[in-house]
Amino acid sequence: MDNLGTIGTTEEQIELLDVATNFCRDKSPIEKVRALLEDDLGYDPQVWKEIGELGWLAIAIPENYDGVGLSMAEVVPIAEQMGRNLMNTPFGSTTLAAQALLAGGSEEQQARWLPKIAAGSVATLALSEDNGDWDLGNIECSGKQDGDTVTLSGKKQLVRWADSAELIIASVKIDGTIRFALIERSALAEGALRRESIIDETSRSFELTLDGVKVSADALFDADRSRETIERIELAAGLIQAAEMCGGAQAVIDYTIEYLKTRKQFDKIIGSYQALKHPTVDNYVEYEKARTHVYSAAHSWGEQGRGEVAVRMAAAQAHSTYSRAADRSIQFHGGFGFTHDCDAQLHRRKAIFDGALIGDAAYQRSKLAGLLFD
Amino acid sequence: MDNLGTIGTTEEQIELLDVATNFCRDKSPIEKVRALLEDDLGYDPQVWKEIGELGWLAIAIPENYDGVGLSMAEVVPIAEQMGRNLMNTPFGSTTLAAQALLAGGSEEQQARWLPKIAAGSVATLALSEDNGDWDLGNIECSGKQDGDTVTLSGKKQLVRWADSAELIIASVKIDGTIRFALIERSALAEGALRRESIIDETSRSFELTLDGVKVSADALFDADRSRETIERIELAAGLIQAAEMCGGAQAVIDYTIEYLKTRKQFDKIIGSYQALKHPTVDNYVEYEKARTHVYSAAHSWGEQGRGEVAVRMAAAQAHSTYSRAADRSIQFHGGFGFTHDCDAQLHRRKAIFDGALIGDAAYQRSKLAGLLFD
Amino acid sequence: MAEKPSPAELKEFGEAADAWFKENTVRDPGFMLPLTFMEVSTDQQYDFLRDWQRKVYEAGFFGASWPKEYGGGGLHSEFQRVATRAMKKYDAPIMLNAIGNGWAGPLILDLGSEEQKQKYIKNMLSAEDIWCQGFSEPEHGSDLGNAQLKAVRDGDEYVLNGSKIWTSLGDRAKYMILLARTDFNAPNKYAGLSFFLIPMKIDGITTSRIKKLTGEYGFVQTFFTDARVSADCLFGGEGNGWSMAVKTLEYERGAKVKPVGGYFVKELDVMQIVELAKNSVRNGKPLLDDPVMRDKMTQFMIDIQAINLNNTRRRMPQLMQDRPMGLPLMNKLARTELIRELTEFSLAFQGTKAGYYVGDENAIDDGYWHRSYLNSFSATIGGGTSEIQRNIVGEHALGLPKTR
Amino acid sequence: MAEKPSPAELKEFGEAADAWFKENTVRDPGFMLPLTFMEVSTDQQYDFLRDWQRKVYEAGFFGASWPKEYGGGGLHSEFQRVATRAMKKYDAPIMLNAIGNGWAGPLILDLGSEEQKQKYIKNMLSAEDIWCQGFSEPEHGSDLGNAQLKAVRDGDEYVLNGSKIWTSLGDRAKYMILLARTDFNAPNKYAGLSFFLIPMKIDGITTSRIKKLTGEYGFVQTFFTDARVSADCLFGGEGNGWSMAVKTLEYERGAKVKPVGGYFVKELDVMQIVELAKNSVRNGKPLLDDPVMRDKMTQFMIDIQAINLNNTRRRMPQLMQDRPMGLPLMNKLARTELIRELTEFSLAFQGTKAGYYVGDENAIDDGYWHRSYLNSFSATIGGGTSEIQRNIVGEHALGLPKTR
Repeated sequence: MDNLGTIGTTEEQIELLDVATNFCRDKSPIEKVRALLEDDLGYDPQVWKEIGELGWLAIAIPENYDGVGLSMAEVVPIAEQMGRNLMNTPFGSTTLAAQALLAGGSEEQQARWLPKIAAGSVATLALSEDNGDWDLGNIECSGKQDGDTVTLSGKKQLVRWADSAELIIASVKIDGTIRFALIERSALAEGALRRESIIDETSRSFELTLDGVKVSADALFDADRSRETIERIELAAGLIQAAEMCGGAQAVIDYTIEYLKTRKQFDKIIGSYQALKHPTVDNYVEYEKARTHVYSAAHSWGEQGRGEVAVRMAAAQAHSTYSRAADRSIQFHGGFGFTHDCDAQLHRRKAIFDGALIGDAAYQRSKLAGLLFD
Repeated sequence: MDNLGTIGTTEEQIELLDVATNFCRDKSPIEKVRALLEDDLGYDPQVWKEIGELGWLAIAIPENYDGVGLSMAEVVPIAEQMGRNLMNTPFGSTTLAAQALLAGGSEEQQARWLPKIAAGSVATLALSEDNGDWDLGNIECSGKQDGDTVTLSGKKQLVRWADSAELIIASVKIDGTIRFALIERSALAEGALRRESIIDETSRSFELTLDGVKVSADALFDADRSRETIERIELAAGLIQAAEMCGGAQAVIDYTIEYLKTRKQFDKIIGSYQALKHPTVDNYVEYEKARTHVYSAAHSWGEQGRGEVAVRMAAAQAHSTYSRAADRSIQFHGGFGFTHDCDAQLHRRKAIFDGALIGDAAYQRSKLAGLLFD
Repeated sequence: MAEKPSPAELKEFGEAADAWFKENTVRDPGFMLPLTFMEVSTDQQYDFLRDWQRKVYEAGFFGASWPKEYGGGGLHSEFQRVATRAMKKYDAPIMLNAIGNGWAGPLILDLGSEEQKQKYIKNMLSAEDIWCQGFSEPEHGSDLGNAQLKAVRDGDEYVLNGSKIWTSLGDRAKYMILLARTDFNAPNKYAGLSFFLIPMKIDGITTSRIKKLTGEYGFVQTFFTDARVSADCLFGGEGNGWSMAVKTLEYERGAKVKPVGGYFVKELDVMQIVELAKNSVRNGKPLLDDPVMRDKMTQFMIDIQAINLNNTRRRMPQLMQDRPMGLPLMNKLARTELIRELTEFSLAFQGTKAGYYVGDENAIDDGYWHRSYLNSFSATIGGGTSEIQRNIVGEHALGLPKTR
Repeated sequence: MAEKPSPAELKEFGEAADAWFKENTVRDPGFMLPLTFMEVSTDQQYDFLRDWQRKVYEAGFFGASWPKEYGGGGLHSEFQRVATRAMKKYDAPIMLNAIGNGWAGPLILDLGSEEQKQKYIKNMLSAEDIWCQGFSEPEHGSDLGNAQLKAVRDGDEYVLNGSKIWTSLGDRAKYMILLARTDFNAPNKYAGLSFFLIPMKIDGITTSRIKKLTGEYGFVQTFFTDARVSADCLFGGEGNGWSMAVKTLEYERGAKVKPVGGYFVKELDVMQIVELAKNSVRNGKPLLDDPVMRDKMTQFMIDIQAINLNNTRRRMPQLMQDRPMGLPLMNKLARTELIRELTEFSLAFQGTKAGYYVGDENAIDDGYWHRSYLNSFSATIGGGTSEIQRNIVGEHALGLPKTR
């Protein structure tokens, strides 16, 4: 099959891996993660500032827009280490918004927003709706163009970090065709955003009511870029989430191993029981396969055909592995695993949420089948 | 769901269970099973005679045809114990042929053949063809009617025990519609039967070349009974094979447990390792579920709707359980498991063959889905 | 011993029960009802279920076959079975007092003194006295025989020190069945254990609620600090604690004492998830039209049907000859693991909306499925983890050697 | 040590290799070629593969980076890698002499005497001398350290008594690497073991073929009855047998000695099974249109791709930092279990024809899939069962405590 990718790394990628490994570990100890669960904003603005200063938001942005001019491949190690340390910030949604702008934005739109994002402004996407469909094309929200103004209507769900975002890129239908609209949060009416109760307590998301929101016509992406934009968003989101889930899988497996090495039952360290040891090994094997896929996807980013296959394989493997490893971690922690104090549940919940964002393993496989066999 | 069956037994069924348990164990010790692997006929004619004398072939045949007048429910414990002891004989194919006659045969045809079968004559069915399709309606073999004679043509595969059969009931297409033809083996030309090399060494099957075989028109089932006949054959075959596989699963699990209780490695009885103990427990749990389904299917036999659901559930559960348990048995026997001398492979091969005959677990589920959800 | 009822009597009683539950069952009080007695977290839920059990008891459909002299109905157990069937038919809420009626009650009826029977049985049937269980301890959840809570005899009292965990309803219960260590020099860990029926609302006993992975409450940890209970609380004699504890488990399987009836844990209703699947849409089509989902869902139907029928087959000795203990011992493992897998699978139907949780208006069935999945671990972990269950089945049903 | 080659040199060598394999590779000699050196059962297969290895060696594309003075090509290992890639590209048959070139050879090159190198290396490269392995014994297949075959020193000879099992090519091999017990009073079971390079065709050594579950042959059991070998056969000194045995496993992972190249086991070609699925028909439609089959097949594609890419990632230290031993240790487990599952799954495509086996004209691909599935157990059992592999990964990669 000529659409199966290979694996490789870039120097910058590995440098970033080393930096991110230390930064995320130091800035996101579990006590802090737990403290943020209760926090309104959901992340530490100071840490966000540092992320901006490290230039991580500029990585995949071209140099002429104050970016570093690398690609999504170099974003992967950062997302991986963030997921590994449950460091949840608008990094993902902002990076995605930049990708959307690069795929669908006009020069003016790119020139206006990409430098801001590169400098640390928060941005996000508003795509999902009440039908729960992972198909980004299946939407009801709409816009009515009247001369120079477009009036939007409908509701968007699961708009991540919207309360911190300067820019929200929403998908709507105008005259039956899908368009992307650039919305400045400052332009939203009081109460347009409702904080949602989501399964992943480390993340934040909002319901966005578009009714009455007006944007000027030049805040729309070109109609003929919509398809490309959707594809780019799907791939970039798949890659980022796969990397986060891969890091999370590593963390929850390590967390389980720690417990198996120390906890005693029946006067024995429980890790010596094959009933716990062997499934943990199997999960570890799946994790290593997931990591291989993730870095293969990073390496294949941008290769026609291969890119999508690699990303979806990574997303499928990462989601099934993360879900399974976290599920077993709850079980293997026994009574403690059933408590909110056990970190296993944080990971299990995040795996559910990440799957909901990009499509679970079964959905990824259904997309892959077409790419591989037809 | 009102098409989910219940479970229950009849006195005769339980009596037969007790008799069959002892008979099959006594008449089919493993040495004998192994000796028969090399035998042309593949079963012991003396044992076959005794089976006839026990009236087991007459169980589901009405009394007016010298039968016992019970139903397939009472055939189940016998098939189960035969499978448990790898006692492979034409019992299944003969019972199926009787069911086909009951579903599709005219009074004359029933009056002619059922008493013979009840008295111990071997019969079998010729259904499968080279397309490998489990859909009994998808056939190429055909018959040309010319006045009173029908000339058959085409090839049938996997005709079990054909060399011992007095009667072979074959499905053919006449003028595009499916018909069943009663063929006396004595009427077959030299070389019409070719012994096939099959995965289950305890069974025997043949390729049947119909070209040139002539039967008289009154050796055909009525055209308007074809659909009913096919349904009956599918259900009866599913029930018999499910019962055999269920018994086989019990046997291979017991065989594995015996080994796990006696074999030592690293100075420990290996059955104390959870890596072997727990999967064996899981297989045992699946086996008990299979047996529950099998006796529920026996109990639901003949109930509109419920019958088919129960039989297909039993077939699906029995096939997946037998396959899995035998596969693990090979693995858990270590080096010995890889030898022909280890009985695990006899069961693994039989599970493959039985699945090939009636459709594997996935196929049964695909049929069930329609019955349950549409 | 009440004599075997005539079919006519049973029929009449059954019709009465059917009519009563038809009229009195409230399935949706406007808030989510717990599926098991371990999931009671709000006062609202607690009060509702306590009233409900009292109502059913007073109507004569709970404890119907327990002895009349202690508050039961004194009827043949067939009557209670008929009543329970009616309960199930109308999908009535659970009985709340699980430890009381399922564990403590049978033990007291079997081995208790006349005085104990008078004192405890009636009020546990009416849910007037809620009971809880103190077996597990923080340091050895699965290893009950290793309980370390100290009970020291002092005159006609015992002084209790230590801690118990995973106590359902522990903050609401009036009594606890307690496994404590009275002898630290016993020949083996089991011989040092004793069994107590103790009051909860006394000095020296405090509880702190445990936040579950669902974010809700339901269990407590119970702390004993020089708590003094009368020596009469000792049950079965010093050093016999382990055999008492084992007995409670046997009663749970319906041994010796007639079952009190009803259910403390709701069967998972498969049609619920089939409905969910039918109502979920992907690419504009019902998800149940997706063959991959159909295949998985069909496998679950096969599993559920088997486990339901197993409960009938358990009562058919003619189909239980080879390994009589097999089905009884495997039931918990098979059932609880299936519910975990099934509730987890239900998330796959929800698309992007699987991201929501209890409390969001956009959540499907108000997050019922997420909560059920997370709660399912209480059953795969509590009462002996699935790993322990596999040891039990392997060793006691299959005769495999013990894992050391 | 040959110095690093220039890209030009490599390119030229690669083109030569490519051309050679393109011209000389015979993929279908008219009989089924074994996928692994353990599956050689007929003379036809044996002779063909032996000739093939000789041919490849003489062409300079096998053993190309082993020392010239002992018959190797003396080139930098990059050259051999290029040659092996060409071999793979044309799906060339396996190299036959696995134990010789993969196990014994590296050991001898690493620790052997000049004389031993002269005597053994060249002839094992040319497949003139076939080697086999004598580690496992009937009574303790997995517990190699427990080997009981007795080797008693008698003058300048050792007298061998006992038996070895699972000896691939044992009835054809000229030499065996043997693990035997020279000291029955050693402080621990490992310390009593010694390692030998012995001739097979001597008095007192007999072999009997073992019939595999496939119905074919391939392994033998080897019996030693007062077999006498020269004391020179001892390798690494008395009592060092275990460390020698362990080394052979390390070489297999490419440690210290440059790999000889080629492959002794064929990668499973995923396209084969995709073809099978595409060509199989159910209800008149290609089976690969069945979404359930597609879903399973897709999962296999994901697994296969991961395992293939793992082999590349293993050589990328920058992606191997957290658990460097993880990938190397898990490789056998992941690969062999996948092949077992995949070949088993292939039966599901065959409908009624899954009933056929090797030798029937109606069998799909002449029973290749059934045979491959049954043979797959040789890899999940041989060389340390998958259960043992999980212990190894758990203990040595994850640092979990040993299972006692």
